[in-house]
Parts: sequence; structure tokens; C-alpha cells
Amino acid sequence: MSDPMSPGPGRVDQEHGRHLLLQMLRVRQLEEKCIELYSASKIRGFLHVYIGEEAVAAGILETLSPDDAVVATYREHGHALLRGVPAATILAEMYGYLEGCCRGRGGSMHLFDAATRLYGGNAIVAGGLPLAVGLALADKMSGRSNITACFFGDGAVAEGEFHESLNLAALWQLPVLFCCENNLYAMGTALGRSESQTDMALKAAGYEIPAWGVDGMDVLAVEEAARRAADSVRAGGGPHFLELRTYRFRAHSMFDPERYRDKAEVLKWQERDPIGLLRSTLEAAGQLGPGEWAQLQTEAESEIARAVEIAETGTLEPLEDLTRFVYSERSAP
Amino acid sequence: MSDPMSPGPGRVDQEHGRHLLLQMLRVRQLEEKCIELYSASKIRGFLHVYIGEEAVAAGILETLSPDDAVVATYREHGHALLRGVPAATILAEMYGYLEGCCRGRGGSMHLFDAATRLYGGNAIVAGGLPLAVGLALADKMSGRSNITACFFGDGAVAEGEFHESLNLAALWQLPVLFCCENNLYAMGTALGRSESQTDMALKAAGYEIPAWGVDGMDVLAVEEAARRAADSVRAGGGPHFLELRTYRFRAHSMFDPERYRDKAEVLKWQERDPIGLLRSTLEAAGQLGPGEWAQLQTEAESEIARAVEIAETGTLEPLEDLTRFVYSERSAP
Amino acid sequence: MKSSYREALRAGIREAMQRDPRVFLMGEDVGAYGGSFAVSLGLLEEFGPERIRDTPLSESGFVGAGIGAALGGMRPIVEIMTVNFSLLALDQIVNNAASLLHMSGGQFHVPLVIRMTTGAGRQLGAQHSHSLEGWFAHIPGLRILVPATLEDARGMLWTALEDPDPVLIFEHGSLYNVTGELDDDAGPVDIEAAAVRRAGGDVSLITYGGTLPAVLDAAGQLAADGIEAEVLDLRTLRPLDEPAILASVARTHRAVVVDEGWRSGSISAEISARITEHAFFDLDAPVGRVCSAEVPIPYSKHLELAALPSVERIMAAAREVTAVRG
Amino acid sequence: MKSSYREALRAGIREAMQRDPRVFLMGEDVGAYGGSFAVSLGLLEEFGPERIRDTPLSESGFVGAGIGAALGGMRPIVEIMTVNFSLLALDQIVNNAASLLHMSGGQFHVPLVIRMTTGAGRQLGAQHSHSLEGWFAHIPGLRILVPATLEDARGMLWTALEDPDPVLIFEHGSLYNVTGELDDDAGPVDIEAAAVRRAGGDVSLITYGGTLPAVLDAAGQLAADGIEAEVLDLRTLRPLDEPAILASVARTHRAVVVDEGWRSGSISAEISARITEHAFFDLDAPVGRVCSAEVPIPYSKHLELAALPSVERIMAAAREVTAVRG
Ligand SMILES: Cc1ncc(C[n+]2csc(CCOP(=O)(O)OP(=O)(O)O)c2C)c(N)n1
Ligand SMILES: Cc1ncc(C[n+]2csc(CCOP(=O)(O)OP(=O)(O)O)c2C)c(N)n1
Ligand SMILES: [Mg+2]
Ligand SMILES: [Mg+2]
Repeated sequence: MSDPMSPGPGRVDQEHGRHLLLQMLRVRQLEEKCIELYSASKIRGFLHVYIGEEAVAAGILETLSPDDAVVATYREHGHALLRGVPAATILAEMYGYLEGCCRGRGGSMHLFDAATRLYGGNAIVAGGLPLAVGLALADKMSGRSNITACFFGDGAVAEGEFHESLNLAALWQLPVLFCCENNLYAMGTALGRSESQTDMALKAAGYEIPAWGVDGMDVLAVEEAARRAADSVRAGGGPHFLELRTYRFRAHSMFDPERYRDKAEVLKWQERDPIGLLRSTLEAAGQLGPGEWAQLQTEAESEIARAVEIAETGTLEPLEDLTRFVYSERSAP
Repeated sequence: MSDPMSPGPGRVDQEHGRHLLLQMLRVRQLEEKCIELYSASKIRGFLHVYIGEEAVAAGILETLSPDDAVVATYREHGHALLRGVPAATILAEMYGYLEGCCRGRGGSMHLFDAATRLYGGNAIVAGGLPLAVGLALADKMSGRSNITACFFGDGAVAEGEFHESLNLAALWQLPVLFCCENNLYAMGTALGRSESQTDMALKAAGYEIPAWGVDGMDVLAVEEAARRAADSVRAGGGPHFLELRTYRFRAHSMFDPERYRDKAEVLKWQERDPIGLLRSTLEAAGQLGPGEWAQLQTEAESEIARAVEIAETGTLEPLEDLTRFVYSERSAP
Repeated sequence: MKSSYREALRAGIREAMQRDPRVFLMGEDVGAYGGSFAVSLGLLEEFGPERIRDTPLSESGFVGAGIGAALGGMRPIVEIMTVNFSLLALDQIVNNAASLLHMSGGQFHVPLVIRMTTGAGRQLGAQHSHSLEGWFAHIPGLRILVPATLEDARGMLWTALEDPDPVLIFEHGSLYNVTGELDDDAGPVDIEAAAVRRAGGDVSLITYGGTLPAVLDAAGQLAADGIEAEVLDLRTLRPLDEPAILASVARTHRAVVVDEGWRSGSISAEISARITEHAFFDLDAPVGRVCSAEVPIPYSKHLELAALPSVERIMAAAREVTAVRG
Repeated sequence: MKSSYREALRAGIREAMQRDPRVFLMGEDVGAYGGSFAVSLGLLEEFGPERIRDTPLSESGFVGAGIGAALGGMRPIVEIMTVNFSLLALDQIVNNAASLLHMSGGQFHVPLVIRMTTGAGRQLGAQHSHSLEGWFAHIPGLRILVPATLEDARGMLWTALEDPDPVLIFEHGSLYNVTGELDDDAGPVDIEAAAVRRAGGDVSLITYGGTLPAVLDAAGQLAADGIEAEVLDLRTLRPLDEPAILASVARTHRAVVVDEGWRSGSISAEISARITEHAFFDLDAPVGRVCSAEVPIPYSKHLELAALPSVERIMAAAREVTAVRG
């Protein structure tokens, strides 16, 4: 297969470019729908959407193989979708239905999927990092060439578990791709008010982990950086660290009145909407006409609309199953 | 007072040089005695001695004022002694006597002393660092110009609490002097097997904390570096970080069979015994004759011998006091 | 004056900040965000960023810093966003805050207040629904408060700050929006004694915090059936107000303990054990317990509700103990 | 064959390593140092540094890595040097290890074993003398084992490793040097049932782990006074073997629970509550408890001894409950 990143006239092979655009549109569409469903009280609990950050998951997950593992945060709907969990299963989970990927027990913050090796969905900031280290350790000790992609926010960087995990991964040269989704805020706390050192690459240097910053609004740049990093991790180069510079266009969660930032700042970032950026790139290269754009949009919309329909037909887990899976079920003797 | 570090002929003013030598001898003597008393079952529990590392506490504490605060580890007898806690009080504590600095409740790992602002003695590796940050925060918020010297081992660097504390101190520009006693081992774990990045100054750079490494066997170098750092901290320069490169000549604790290192390595380091080094420096500069050396030794020995005598006369806390100080005592209404 | 539980808490913080310059509030998003549950909303504007201090995500670090600041003469109020994240700070709370005074032979007091949200019921899933105040109540050296009313939300903080020892205050997430009348001159309250919230001679319903409303509701319904329940609000879990518990049982001879912790090893076990120890021959029936099902709390509403103590389960337990002929 | 408790543990680890290539041991100083309590002494030489894996001081990190490795198909044995440091790893244990299976709707098993030393009695002071196994027993999703005998030290590990769920094994520090006869073919043991270690009809002494020797001692001395105590070794704290506890009480009608945790909120409270709940009308006296004094454990020997359960206090408690005429 030819390298999708170094194509003929444009920055990207046409088909691959449209694929990435569709991926981001699918996530966007899913997230817009989630907000709608939350407002309609169909989804409850805490809901964190990924709008504005789609290029990060889209670019990185593109470079993984099905056997690789993924660890994410409570802002992980997009990761689940792009990893291959059907939208209907994701939505059913948020509806709290048995047909959800966790039988409705996890909800928005806890999407798990064994089939695609998606190990959550973790609601404890930085709590997934040690898991990623262990998953990579298992792969390494078993002689498998899988890697583990571990997503976390800029806020996680201050936590002790971040520090301990990076050190362990580097010390043992484990195949972890650390992906810091730096959207500049941890809830209402701007990065500069939470980190004495805001240069993430320098932070990573403190562990001798190769690291670089990437424009997280440019999915092509993300994919390219991720491929370089993932290849190196897979080749035995130890953990790598990517700082994905991005921005969340929406509130932290459905409860966040956004007192801590200016509307102007948000608007400025929205000019670099990752979907808009890729669309322009493709259009400028003559790789996307208006009809094709509309078609991609329709495709994403109808997938999600159909998923909602399916999710709506979900059922509730029987009450008597409440205590199932606290411990593993053993086959009767 | 003239600068004791830039004297006439030698590297140090004669009187100050002898003072530092005596300080180290006092610690050495105390620690040798502790080992003896442990073997005689007078001291129990875990005992960690500081032999070989005396230059670190001696050099650094020299630069503090009485109002400054000190936070140390379970290897803190020397820090307590040089901070001004009487040897008899320290020993009584290890005997478990009421006359000890903590009524015999703390033992070797938990020497506390309000009068000299010694906040432990902490048996949780890295557990003292957040306390130091808070003490410095209190000083800063109250407009006091005190600083807090925080001692910890190389092993502590891997802990999450290290990471969180350095970040907080730097973010808030707090007056903490972080003193990493890098003796190359955490129990049996050599630094290279516990840190992916063994350059501590680079670690500290991850927090934008000024840091430098110091020959921890050369008390004059330690004092000079500490004075430079402490002055800067006190002047509002935010936290500073010193890596004191040293070595423990003895086992980690009285239970350690030292399987993890060669006798040859220990012998090599012993050639750079901090006491021997300073003695040679002073002798070479004609600042210490044989009689004076013997006199300093005698002085240290008799202080500790006398302290043992006093400690031996200690008494046990009454059993009915067991539950005192779980909560503060209030004056009767 | 009308007030919500949230506003009552805020009034308590504001008053403490005004009264004592050594008091400051520190925690994740207490400032610019306005508090994750809006408790500290507006305080940043009023007191500035030095005293309403946003922290990075580093629970062990800033809780430990709070301990250090208390040692250094300040009166910190540390907010841990929720009890779920307090697991990251347990070393500091147990090994330092709770131990320093005793271990130092009485030298170092830790006048620290830690506030945190606790409890389930809002479909937040397993990692965000813990009720671990019973765990903390196991630790000597700590004082554990569980305000269930507006008066207590308003008044416990100042008393806690005057205490020379570490005090933990657990605010149940379901209470923040509870609204009612609060005296204009409501102020500091005692933090030692349990309170009888409803009188009744047939059974003692013993509870605290987030489950008090359900227990009062159950008591009301039981009364319609002719069972008069006395409702005891513990208010403090450590120390327990044992005399108040025993006095109630002496009146009723029957008790049900209701708490939202998992049953095994919950605070309700301790209360049951104490009642049995001290009032065994007074009891007409074994002490009942209504706790959460022993499962990680699920997201889906019907399962979550099934897992938590409910008015129905409380009534059933009360009926069961009152049915026993002692 | 003569064996110490320490050697029995080591034999169990060695056998597991030999049987299953997915098994490995990881923790602070398990390798080059030989294990802080010498449990893993010699295993590095036998199995190499990949499988006897020294970790940096980072309890949350390597416990979490153990969970991840278990998710990834390995069978890790994680050693936390002592329970005191497990406070730094509680988030991983509670929020991940214990919750993942339920929260993921049954998808992700965590076949992890965590071993740690627990308990006081060696003059190690407040921060090194915790007995927190009762805390862990509060958490659904965990299995808590407390080997008190050589057979259990030898045999519980393999059974635990075969369990698809996380199992925590607490080894009391005072037991490592206990020596006795161990069958040459001693091997895996059941991890579900409590065991009667001494028969007797007058009172049930219920205990586990580090306090079993003192309880057996007390039982011996009580027999000289004509009080025949049945000694029940719980062996597992979660799940509790409730049928065995109730069966014992059904035989004796009197019970004393002995554990080294602080009394309030200890596992003994849970046992007392359960006995009362299920055997109230069988009981001739309230259930007694012998626990540690509610103080941070002091260094000095006389105070430490006074704080911990002693043979004398156990005997006194047994006498007290047997003196009551039901
Ligand atoms: C340990 C912990 N502390 C606090 C929280 C509450 N909390 C949830 S998300 C969040 C902000 C995290 O920010 P970041 O890591 O940057 O991720 P983002 O939400 O920006 O994607 C906080 C403080 C938590 N979930 N876990
Ligand atoms: C959190 C924690 N984990 C483990 C231990 C056990 N332990 C005590 S000292 C020590 C080594 C610490 O090494 P280092 O920080 O380099 O200090 P040193 O002993 O060399 O002075 C260990 C692992 C502990 N006390 N605390
Ligand atoms: Mg962020
Ligand atoms: Mg060291």
C-alpha cells in the first residue's frame, strides 16, 4: 500500500484525506447528538464531549493496528467510535441500556470494549496511565509487538501517577505511546496555573522519553507524528510522548458555566476547527468538491441517526443482575 | 561577620573549618553509638544511620537560620543533632524514653522538635515533601522570610509525591530548598534501576526549578552551594534544588545484608570520607595539627558518651498516657 | 432567610475567611471555575487568588501542603473535589495529618479542615460514587463530620477550624440543592453531639448525611402505619456520640442503622456492634442495617437506585425489627 | 519438613513461577536486595530480572502496572513492601482493580495477586504499624486472604493466582520467623473457608493472621481454668465465611472477636454485627471485641504492647462473655 501521507498534488492522498474527514465528522456528529440527548435527559451523569479535538483521536488511532491497546479518559466517545465500537453500542451505553458496551453500567465516562482492546474510559484523572504501562509490559513480556496508546489531558500531567508511569515505561523501555491531549485547560484551570513547566517536551525529557509537540488541530500532522512515534515504539524504541496541542470548543462538562475563559478565545480557536482545516486543505488541492463534502456529512449524520434509533430500542439490565460480575462467574462444577 | 568560605590561605576560615569538622564528627560519633546500642538491644525498630553522608546535613544546615524549617527522612539523626536537638534527647527517644524528643513514641525514624522547627523524621519515602511545600506556603503567606529545607533520598524521586511537590513549589514560587541526598541506592535498588533519567538537574528542569549537583562528600562545596541556593530562595527566587552526591558507608538499615553492592565499591567511596577529606584540606592548609584533630575527636566522643549516660537515666512514659495526644488536650472549661 | 445547602456552606466559608486571616481555601477549581459544585462561587472575586487558591491536579501534594501550612500556623480549608479522589491523598491524611500530634509526643498540632463531596445517586458510575467516610472514621486522630442540614452546613466549618486537630467534612452530593429556611443569625454549631431529628418510641433509625432525608421520609410513612420512629442524625462519625446512640436505643429497644456505604465493614457495622456491646439486654431485636449493595455503583439509573438505600428498604427494615417480639 | 512462614511463602512463589510462565513477581527490592523481609531471597538468581522485577519507589505506578499486566494476560504477583505504603496505591486498587470487571459489564478480569506485610509489634512506630486489611475487606470486587499458618502461607498463593479476580494477601510481619513442620507435598489450599484451629464448646474466639498465635495461647490458658474455647481462624476476610462463624457461635453461644485493627470500624465490628444479625437469639452474651487501642502505634515497647491485643486481654474478654448468664 502506498504511503497515504505523501500523495500526488495535495498534502494527502485523496481517498485517505476523505477518510480522515469522515472520521472526524462521525465523532463530531456523535458528540453533537450526545449533547442533544443530554438536554433531553436521555443521557445522564457527567458528559464530556470531544468537539474541537477530533483530529487527535482520528490522527492517532489511524496508526494503530487492531491488536494494539487503547487507554483513554472520560472524554473518550470519539476514541471508542474510531476504534471500532459501533455508535449504537456507545449510545446505548449512555442510555444505560443492556445493549451498551458495558451493559449500561459504565456510562459516558466508562466505555470499555474487549474486542477492540479499549481499556476505558477512566474517570480518575491520570488513573489510566499505570494501566497502559502494565498492558505494554504484558505485551513486551509475551513477545508481542503490540503497542498501547494512552490518552490523557494536560491536567493529568500534574498528578503523581503521570510521573510514576512515565518513569516506569521509560525505565523498562515499554511500548507505550503517551498522547497528551493538551487542550490548555483542566476544567477551569489554565495550563499555566497548573504547571510550573508548560513545555511538555521538556517534562518528558525528565524521563528520557522522546517527545514532540504537534498541531493537534491538523489531523495530517497528528497522523504523521503519530506514525513516526508509533513505528519507533513498535520497533523497540521504548515509550514516546506526543503533545497534541488542541482546544475544546465546548464546556468541560454539561455542568460547566465556562467562567474561566473568554468567548473570544474560543472563537479564535474555532477558526482552526480541525474539520474545517482538513476540508480547506482538501478543497484547495481540488480533492473535495461541495457535493462530496455534503455527502460525507450526510454519511456521518445518517450513521449517528441510525445509531440513535437502534439505541432507543435498548432494554434495561434485569435488576437481579446487579450483583453479577462483582466477581467472575465460574462455570458450575 | 566575614565570609567563612573565602578565608586567607586555605579553602576555609580556620575556625569555621574546624567547626564543620566537629559537626561531622559529632554526627559520626552519634551514629556509631547508635549501631552499638542497637546491637546491645537498647535501640529497636528500624535504624538507619548517616555514616558517610555527614557533609550533606552539616553543609546545608550551616546555612539556615533558627527560624527556618527542616523536613527530613527516617535517616535524620544527624539533621536533628546539627539542628540543635541535644544528643541525649535524641538517644532517649531511641531508647523509647519519656525524656526523648517525642516522649519515646517516635523512635529513630521520627525525631520531631518544635523548638528548632524540625518537622520529622518521616518514614514514608517522599511523604515529607508535601509538608515542606505547605510549611513554605505558610511562611510566604504570612510574609515571613523563612525558608524550608527539605531532605529526601534518591529513591524518593520516583514517587508521585515528589513530582506533585516540586510542581506546587515552583508554580507558587515557594521558599523551599529541596535537598536530594543522592547516595546512589534506595535500599538495594541502584539509581539506574529506579530512574530512567538519572540526571537530577534535568529532572528539576522539568519543573523549571534551578538545580545543580554538588559533591556531597565535600562539606565546603556543600555549604557553598547551599548558601548560594538558600540565599536565592530567601530572596524570593522560588524553590531551588540541590543534588548532593554522596554515599552511605553502612547498610541501609540494621536488617540489610547488602547483597546488592560490592565491598570494593564501598571501599572506593570510603576513600572520599567527608570527614577525612575536610581533615586533609585543613591539614594541608596548616589549619589543623594532630593535637587539634585528637581534641575534636575527644570533644565529639565525650559529648556522645555523656549523652548516653543521660539517656540511660530515662524513664518510661506512664501507660495511662498512651491515649494522650491522639487529639489535642484542651484546658478544662 | 431562604438558603440552599450549597449557599449555607459558602456562607460558612466566607465567614471564616472574614474572621481569621489565617484561613484560606485551596483545591482543584475552587477559584476561577467557581468550585466544581459551585460551593465557592464568587469567593475568588471577594478574597483574591492568594486565599482562594486553585491547585493543580495533585491530591496528595496539595493535601500534604495543607497539612504543612497548618503546621506553619495557617488555618487551611482544603477542598478535595470528591471523596473518590481522596484515595490519592490517603497517605498524607493517615500517615501525617492523623499521626503527627501523637507521634511527636504532643508537639505538632494540625489545625486543618478538609472538605469533600461524598456519595452516589447522580449516575456518575463506579469511580465517582464512593461513600468512604466510614473508612476515615476508622482513623484515630481525625474528626469526621457529616452535615445533613442547612444549619450544620453553615455552622460546622467554623467550629472545625477552631479545633486544633484535623477535621474532615463530608458533604453528600445530593444535598447541595436542598433548600430551606436558615436563621439569619445562624452561626457556628457544636460538632460533638448527635441530634434527634424526629422523636418516636418504637424504633431508632440511626443515620447521617445524605440518607437523612430518606430516613425522615420513611419515618413519616411509618407513622401512618402506627410505627413511631426516632430519627437520630449522627452528625459526627468520629468520635461517635455513643451516649446519644445508647440513649435512643434505651428509649426504643430497637434500632436500624442506615448508611450509604457498602454493608460489610461500614460504619453501620460499628454502630451495630456498639449497641450490642452496651445495650444487649435492652434490645428487643437484633440491630438492622440498610446499606448499599456490595457492588461498584453502576451508571444506569435503575441499577443505581437498586443499589442504594431506599425509603422502601428503610421502612422494611424498621418493620422487621419492630415485628420481632423481644 | 521444617519450614518457616517466610520459606513457605517463598516455596509458594517459586512453585507458581515454575508452573505458569505468565506469573512474575514485581515490587520494591524483591530482586537484588532479596526482598525487604527476605521472602523472595534467591528467586532473582533462579528466575532472572524479567520475572523477579525490582520496581522504583512508586506504589501507585507499579500496582497499576500490575493491574494492566493482568488485563494483558499475565498473572502478576505484586509485592507492596508493607500495608503502610499501600495507602499510596489505593486509587488503583479500589478504582481499577476492584471495579473494572463490574464496570465493564463483565468484560475485563483482573487476575492479579497483591501481597503485603501488615501489622505492628516490632517497634516500627505509627507510620509502619498499620493493620488495614479490614479496610480492604470493605471493597466489593476484592478477595482478602490472611494466612496465619505455614500451610496457608505455602498454599494460598496458587489458588489466588488461579482466581480470575484480584486477590490481596496480608502477611503479618510477626509471622515470618515462625517455624514448624510443613508437609513435603504441601500445596494449594482452599481460600474460601474459615478453619477451626481448636475445638471447644464454651466460647468462640474468632481471629485471623497475626493474632492467631496469641489467641491459641489464650485458649490454652483458659482451658486450664475450665473454659474451653473454640478458635476460629477466618483465613479470608472478604468474603467472610459467615456460615462457619455462625456454626461456631451456634455451638458456643458466646463469641469474642480478636483483631489488630483499631476497634472503631474494624473487621471485628462487621463480624460482631453479623453474628448479632443472624444469631441474636442464640447468643448468651454480647459479642466481645479485642482490638488495638485507638492510637497511632507508638515506638516504645511498653506502650506498643499496651496498644495491641494481648493474651491477657483476650483471656479477660473470654472470661467476661462466659461469665454472663444468658
Ligand atoms: C484524580 C482526579 N481529580 C479530579 C478529578 C475531577 N476532574 C475531572 S476532569 C478534570 C480536569 C482534567 O483535565 P485534563 O486532564 O486536562 O483533561 P480534559 O478534561 O481537558 O480533557 C478534573 C479536575 C478527577 N476526575 N480525578
Ligand atoms: C512509600 C514507601 N515505600 C517504601 C518504603 C520502604 N523504604 C524505606 S527506605 C527505602 C529506600 C529509600 O531510599 P532513598 O530515598 O534513596 O533514601 P536512603 O535510604 O538512601 O537515604 C524504602 C524502599 C517506605 N518507607 N515508604
Ligand atoms: Mg485539558
Ligand atoms: Mg538513597
